[in-house]
Amino acid sequence: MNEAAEAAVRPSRWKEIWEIALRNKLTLTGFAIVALVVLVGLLAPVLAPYDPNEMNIPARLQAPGAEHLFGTDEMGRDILSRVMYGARISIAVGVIIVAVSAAIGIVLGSLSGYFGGRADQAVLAVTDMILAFPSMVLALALTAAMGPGLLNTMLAVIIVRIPMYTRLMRGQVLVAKEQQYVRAARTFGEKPFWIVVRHIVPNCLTPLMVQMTLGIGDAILIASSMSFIGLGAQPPTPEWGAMISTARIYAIDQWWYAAFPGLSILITIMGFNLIGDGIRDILDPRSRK
Amino acid sequence: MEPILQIRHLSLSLPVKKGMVSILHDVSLDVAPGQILGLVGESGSGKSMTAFAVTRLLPGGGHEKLGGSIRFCGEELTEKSEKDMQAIRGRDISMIFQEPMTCLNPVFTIGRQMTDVIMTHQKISRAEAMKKAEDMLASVHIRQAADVLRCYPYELSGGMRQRVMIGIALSCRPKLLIADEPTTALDVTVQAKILYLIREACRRLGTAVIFISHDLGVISQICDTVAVMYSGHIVEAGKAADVFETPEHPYTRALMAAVPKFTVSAAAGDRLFAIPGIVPDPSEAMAGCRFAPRCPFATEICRTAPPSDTLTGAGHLVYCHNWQSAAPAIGVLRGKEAEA
Amino acid sequence: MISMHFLLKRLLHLVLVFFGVSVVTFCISHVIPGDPARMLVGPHASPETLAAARASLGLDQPIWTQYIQYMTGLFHGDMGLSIRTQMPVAGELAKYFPATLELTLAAMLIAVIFGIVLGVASAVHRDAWVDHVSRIISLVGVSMPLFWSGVIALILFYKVFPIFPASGRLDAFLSPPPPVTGLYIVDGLIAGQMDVVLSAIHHLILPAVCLAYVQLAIIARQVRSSMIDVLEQDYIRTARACGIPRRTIIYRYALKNALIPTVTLTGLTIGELLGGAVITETIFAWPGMGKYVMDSISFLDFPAIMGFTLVISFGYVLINTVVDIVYGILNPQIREEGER
Amino acid sequence: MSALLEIDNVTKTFRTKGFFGKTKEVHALNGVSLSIEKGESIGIVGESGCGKSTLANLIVRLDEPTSGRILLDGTDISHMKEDELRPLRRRIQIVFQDPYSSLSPRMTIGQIVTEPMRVLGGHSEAETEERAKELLHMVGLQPSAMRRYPHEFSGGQRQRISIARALMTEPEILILDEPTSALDVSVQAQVLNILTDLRAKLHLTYLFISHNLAVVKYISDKTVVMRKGAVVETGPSEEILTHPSEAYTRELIEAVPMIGKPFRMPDDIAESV
Repeated sequence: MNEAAEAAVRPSRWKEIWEIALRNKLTLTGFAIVALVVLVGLLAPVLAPYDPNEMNIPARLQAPGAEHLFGTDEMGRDILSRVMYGARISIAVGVIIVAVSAAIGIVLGSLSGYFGGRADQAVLAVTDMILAFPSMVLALALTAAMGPGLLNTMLAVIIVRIPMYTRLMRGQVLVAKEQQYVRAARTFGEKPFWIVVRHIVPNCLTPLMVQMTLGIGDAILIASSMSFIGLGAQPPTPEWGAMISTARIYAIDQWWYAAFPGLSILITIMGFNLIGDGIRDILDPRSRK
Repeated sequence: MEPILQIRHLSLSLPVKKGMVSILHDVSLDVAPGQILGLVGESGSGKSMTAFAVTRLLPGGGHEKLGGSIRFCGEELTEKSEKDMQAIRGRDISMIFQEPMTCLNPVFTIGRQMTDVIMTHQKISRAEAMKKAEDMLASVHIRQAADVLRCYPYELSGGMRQRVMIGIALSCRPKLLIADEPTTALDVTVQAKILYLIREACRRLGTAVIFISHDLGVISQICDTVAVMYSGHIVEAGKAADVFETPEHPYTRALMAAVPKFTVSAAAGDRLFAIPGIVPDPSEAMAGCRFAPRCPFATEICRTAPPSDTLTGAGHLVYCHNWQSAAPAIGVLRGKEAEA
Repeated sequence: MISMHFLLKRLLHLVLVFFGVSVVTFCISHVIPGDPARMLVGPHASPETLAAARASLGLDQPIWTQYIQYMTGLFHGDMGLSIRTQMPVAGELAKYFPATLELTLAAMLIAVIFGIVLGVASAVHRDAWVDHVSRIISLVGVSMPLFWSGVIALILFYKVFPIFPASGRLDAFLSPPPPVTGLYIVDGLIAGQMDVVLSAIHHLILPAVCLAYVQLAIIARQVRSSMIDVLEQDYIRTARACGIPRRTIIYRYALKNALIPTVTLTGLTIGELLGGAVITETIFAWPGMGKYVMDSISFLDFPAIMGFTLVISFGYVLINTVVDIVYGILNPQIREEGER
Repeated sequence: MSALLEIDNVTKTFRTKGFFGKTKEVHALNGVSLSIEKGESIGIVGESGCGKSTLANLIVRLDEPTSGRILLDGTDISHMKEDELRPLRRRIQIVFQDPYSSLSPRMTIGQIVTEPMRVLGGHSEAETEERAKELLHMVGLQPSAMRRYPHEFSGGQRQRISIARALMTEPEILILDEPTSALDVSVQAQVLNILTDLRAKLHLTYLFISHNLAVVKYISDKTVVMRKGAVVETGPSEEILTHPSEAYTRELIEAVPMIGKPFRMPDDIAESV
C-alpha cells in the first residue's frame, strides 16, 4: 500500500501527472477543451465576426447560416460573437471565485485545523451556518440583498463556497498534523507558523487542487444560474446564463438561441470536470495499478 | 500420511501497469491432514500469494496467470471454475487474515456473519445455524458466546475478533485452514493464546494448516513442517525441527542469525547478522539464484544457473548450489568478524 | 434500536442549526443591505411608506433588539408583506409549497433510485461497456446546467416530439383533486380520480427528470466510487474466502456499506434540488415556491425572497436531521456512541 | 552521578469531552517514575496501551503531563513554555516508528536532515551540510542521498535517515520509539547494529521503546516493563529476563515465541467480552 501512496505524493508529481494525463485520452480532452475556451475568450476581439452588442433589428432571430454561424438573437446580435465574449466572462468568473474562496478557505482551514481551540470552534460554527443553506438558495438571497449584478453574484458565490475549502483544508491539516514528520519538526522546536507553512500546507494541497479544478466548473455553473434567474450578469452583457434567460421565451421556436450558449457552458464545465477527475484518478493509488 | 494438498511447480504472474510481473516461481509444497505447515519469509517473499493462489483470491481481477498444479483432496484446483471454487472456499478451505480489525463487516452482527457462512454451505435454518455458531465460539474459548453473537465487530478487542475469525473459518470443519499472519497485529500475550487455539483446533478436527508468518519464532513453535521463501522461491523446506536445528540454506541461516535472542546483548559485544542489500523486486529478472547478490557464499554458478532442490536429509530440501560449503561457514555468527 | 442519547443529540443540533440559520437570514435582511427599509418596501414606495417601514423595523433600536423582534415575528409566522402581491408572504408560500414538495420528492426518488442502480452497475462491471455508458451519462449530468437541460427538454419533448406538456401541474380541463396533502398524485389517489392522477404524473415527468438528472449523476458517481472502495475491503475478501456467493457479497455485504456515505449525500441532494426548483419551476411554469420567488426577483420583492430562503433552509435542515438519524441506523458504531 | 533525565511520578490523563458535559477520562500514565543516567541504554517494553509511547511524547514535550515532573539535568521541563524549551530540545531527540510518515515526502533528504540545525540556528550552511553528510555516512548512506527524496528509499534506509536527522543537534538523549517494529528482520538487524555503533561512538544515552522483549534485551542495559500506564518492574535486562519478580513479566517472557523454545499452553486460554 505504502508504495502507491508514496508515489502519489512524490514531488516530481507534476511531471508525472502530465505524463499520465497525456496517456489518458479523457484528461487530455479536458485540457484541450479548457485551453480552447480560454483561447477563444482571450482572442474574442480578434476572432469574433461581429461586435457582440451590435444590434441589427432587420436580421433578428435568423437561423444559423453563412452570415451568422450560430444565428442571431431577438435584437439581431450575432450569437457566435456573443458566445465568444461569454467565454471571457465565464472563465474569469470561475477562476476569480475559486481563487478567492479557496485562498480564504485554505488560510482559515489551516489555522483552524492546526491550532484548534476557540478559533476552530468559531470557524466551524460559521461554516456550519453557511452549509445549513442549500448553496443556490443562499447565493440567491445574498445577491438579492446586495443588489443584482455580476460582481455581487461573484461575491455571494465566494461566500457560499468558502466553507467547502475551509472544511477540506481543515480535514487535511488534522490528518497531516498527526504525521510523524510534523511531530518530528515540533521536537526540533520549529515555530508553529513555519510548521504550517513548511510541512503541513505543501502536503495538503493535492486534494485541494482537484477540488479547485472541479470548483471552477461549479462556480461557472452557479454564477450562470444566477444570471439565468436575473440576479447575476444583466442583459445585454453577453454572459451565457443571461443569454439563455432571454432566450427562454424564444427557445421553443428558435432552438439555436438557447442551444449554443448552453452547449458552451456544458462543454466548458465538462472540460474542468475531466481535468479534475483525471488528476484525482492519477493521484488515487488504486487506479495506478 | 497422504498429503491433502500438493502444490507442484506453481508459478504466478500478476498484471501490472505494463504487462505482467512474476510473483511466484516453481513453488512445490505438501500439507498433510492435522499438520501445520509454516510458510516463512520477509515481505515480498511471496508467502501470502502462495496462499491466495490456492484459494484463487488473487488481486489480478481474473487476469492473473497461474501455472503448475495444485491438487487438493485428489482434485486439481487450478482447473476449477470460480463457481466451484466458491463452494470449496469456507467449506473445505478456510482462511484467516492479519488484520482482525478490518476483516469483519462493520455493519452486521457477529451472529449474522457467522450464520451466513454456515448457511451458505449447509442447508439448515437460521436458528440452527445460530446454535452452531454459538458452539463454534465456545470451542474457541469465548465465554458468553451468546452475547458475542449479538455484538458488532467494533465492540470487540483485536484478540476477540481473531477468535471470531477462527470460529467462522472452522465452522464448516474445513480440511485445510490457511492462516495469513494471524497474530502479527496482536500483542504477544494474546498471540500466545491464538497460536494455541489454532494448534488445538487443528489437532482436534484433523485440519491441515498453512501458517504464514514473517516471525521465525512463531513458526518454530507451532509448525510441524516449514518452508522458507525468498523472492517468490522456496529456498528450504523440511520438518520444522530439522530446518531450525540444522538450517542448510545461507538465507535461512542468515535470517536466524538476524533475529535478536534473549541470549545476545549489544553490551556483551554481540552483533546481529545483518544481510546486506535489499530483497530484489519481483519484476527484476535474474539468471541464477535470487539470493546470490546478497549471499556471502555466492560463487560464479550461483549467478548463472538457478539452483535445483537437493535432499539433505529425510524430507529436508534445500535449493542452493553451495549448501555444503556454505553451511559450516556461517556458524554461530557472533562478534564483529561475522558481519559480511 | 437507536439510543435516546443519539436522538437527543441530533435534536439539540437541530435547534442550534435553526438558530444559526435565523442569524444568517437576519443578517442578510437587516445588516447587508444599505437600507433595509428600502429593501423591505421595494424601490417604488413613497417616502411615507419608507419612514413607516423604518419605524416598524426599529432600525433605531440596537441590533439585538432588532433580532428579537425579527424572531418574534417568525414565531408568529410573520414574514412580512409581499411587495408584488401585497399579500402575507407566509400565506403565499404555504399555497405554493405542495407543488414544490411534489416536484422535489419525485426528483429525489428518481435521482436516488436510478443513481444507485447506475452506480452499482458501474462498479460491479468496472471497465465494461455498462461502466463506460454510465460514466458518460454521469459526466454529462454533472456538467449540465439545469436551466439549459430544461429548455432542451422542452424543445425535444414538447416541440419536436410532442410527448409531454410544457407547463402546469394538470391538464387545463381538469380541476385539482380535493386537497388533503396538496400533492395532486396522492390526493387524486385518495379521491379515486384516476384521470387526475395520470394527468398529474404526465405533467410531472419532464420537470422531475430534468431536475433529478444532475443529482442522479452525482449520486451515481459517489455510489460507484464507494462501491469500488468497499469491494476492496478486507471484510469482502473474508466473505469471499468463506465462499459466500458473489451476488450476496455485492448486493448485501458491500451495498449496505457503500450506501452509508450515499445517505449523507442524499441530504445534500435535497438542498440542491430545492435550489434547482427555482429554475425548473420557472422553465416548466410549475406553480411552486420556486416560480413564486422567480417572479418576486423581477420585482425585487425582498420579503418574498427572504421568506422563501427561510422556508427552504428550515426544510433542508430538518431533512438533514432525518438523514443523520438514518445514517445512525445504518452505522451501528455511530448509533451507539452518538459520535461522528 | 545525578540522573541526566529524571521522570518523577508522572501522570497523563486524556479527557475526551462527551455529550451533556460527560467527560471520559483515560489514564494513559499513572504515576510513572524513572531515572536515566548519562550513557545508559534503557529499554521500555510493554504491550499496546501500556503507555510507553505516551511517555516518549511527554519526554520530548509533544505533550504536557497532567501531573509530575520531568527533569533534564535537574531542570523541570514538564510545563515549560515553548520559548524556554526551544534551546533544551536540542538535547533530547526522538526517532519514530513509521518509516513512511516520518519524513516529509515533499522535501529532499538534505533538507530533512539539516532541518533541526537550521531551526536551532547559529551554524553556517556549509557547516550544517558537512555535518549532515558525516551523519549520513555514519548510518551507511552516500552523500548523494542528500539530493534525493524519501520515496526513493526503502523502509530501513528511511529509518536510518531519521536517525541521522535526530543526531544533527548533537543530542545527549535519543528516544527510540519502536524504531524497528515496521521493518523486516534482516533490516532490523542492520538498524540495531548501527544504533549500537553510534552509541559507542557518540556516547549517547538511549531510551529504547519496543513491544519486542528480545530487541529491548539486545539493545539496552536496563529494562523497564510497563503495563496499563504503570511501571511493573525495573532492573538490569539480564536480571529481568532470568529472574523476573513479577507475574506479568513472567507471562510476557513466556509468551515470546523463540526458536528452540517449546510451545507452552497459556495459563488462561478463555476470553470474554
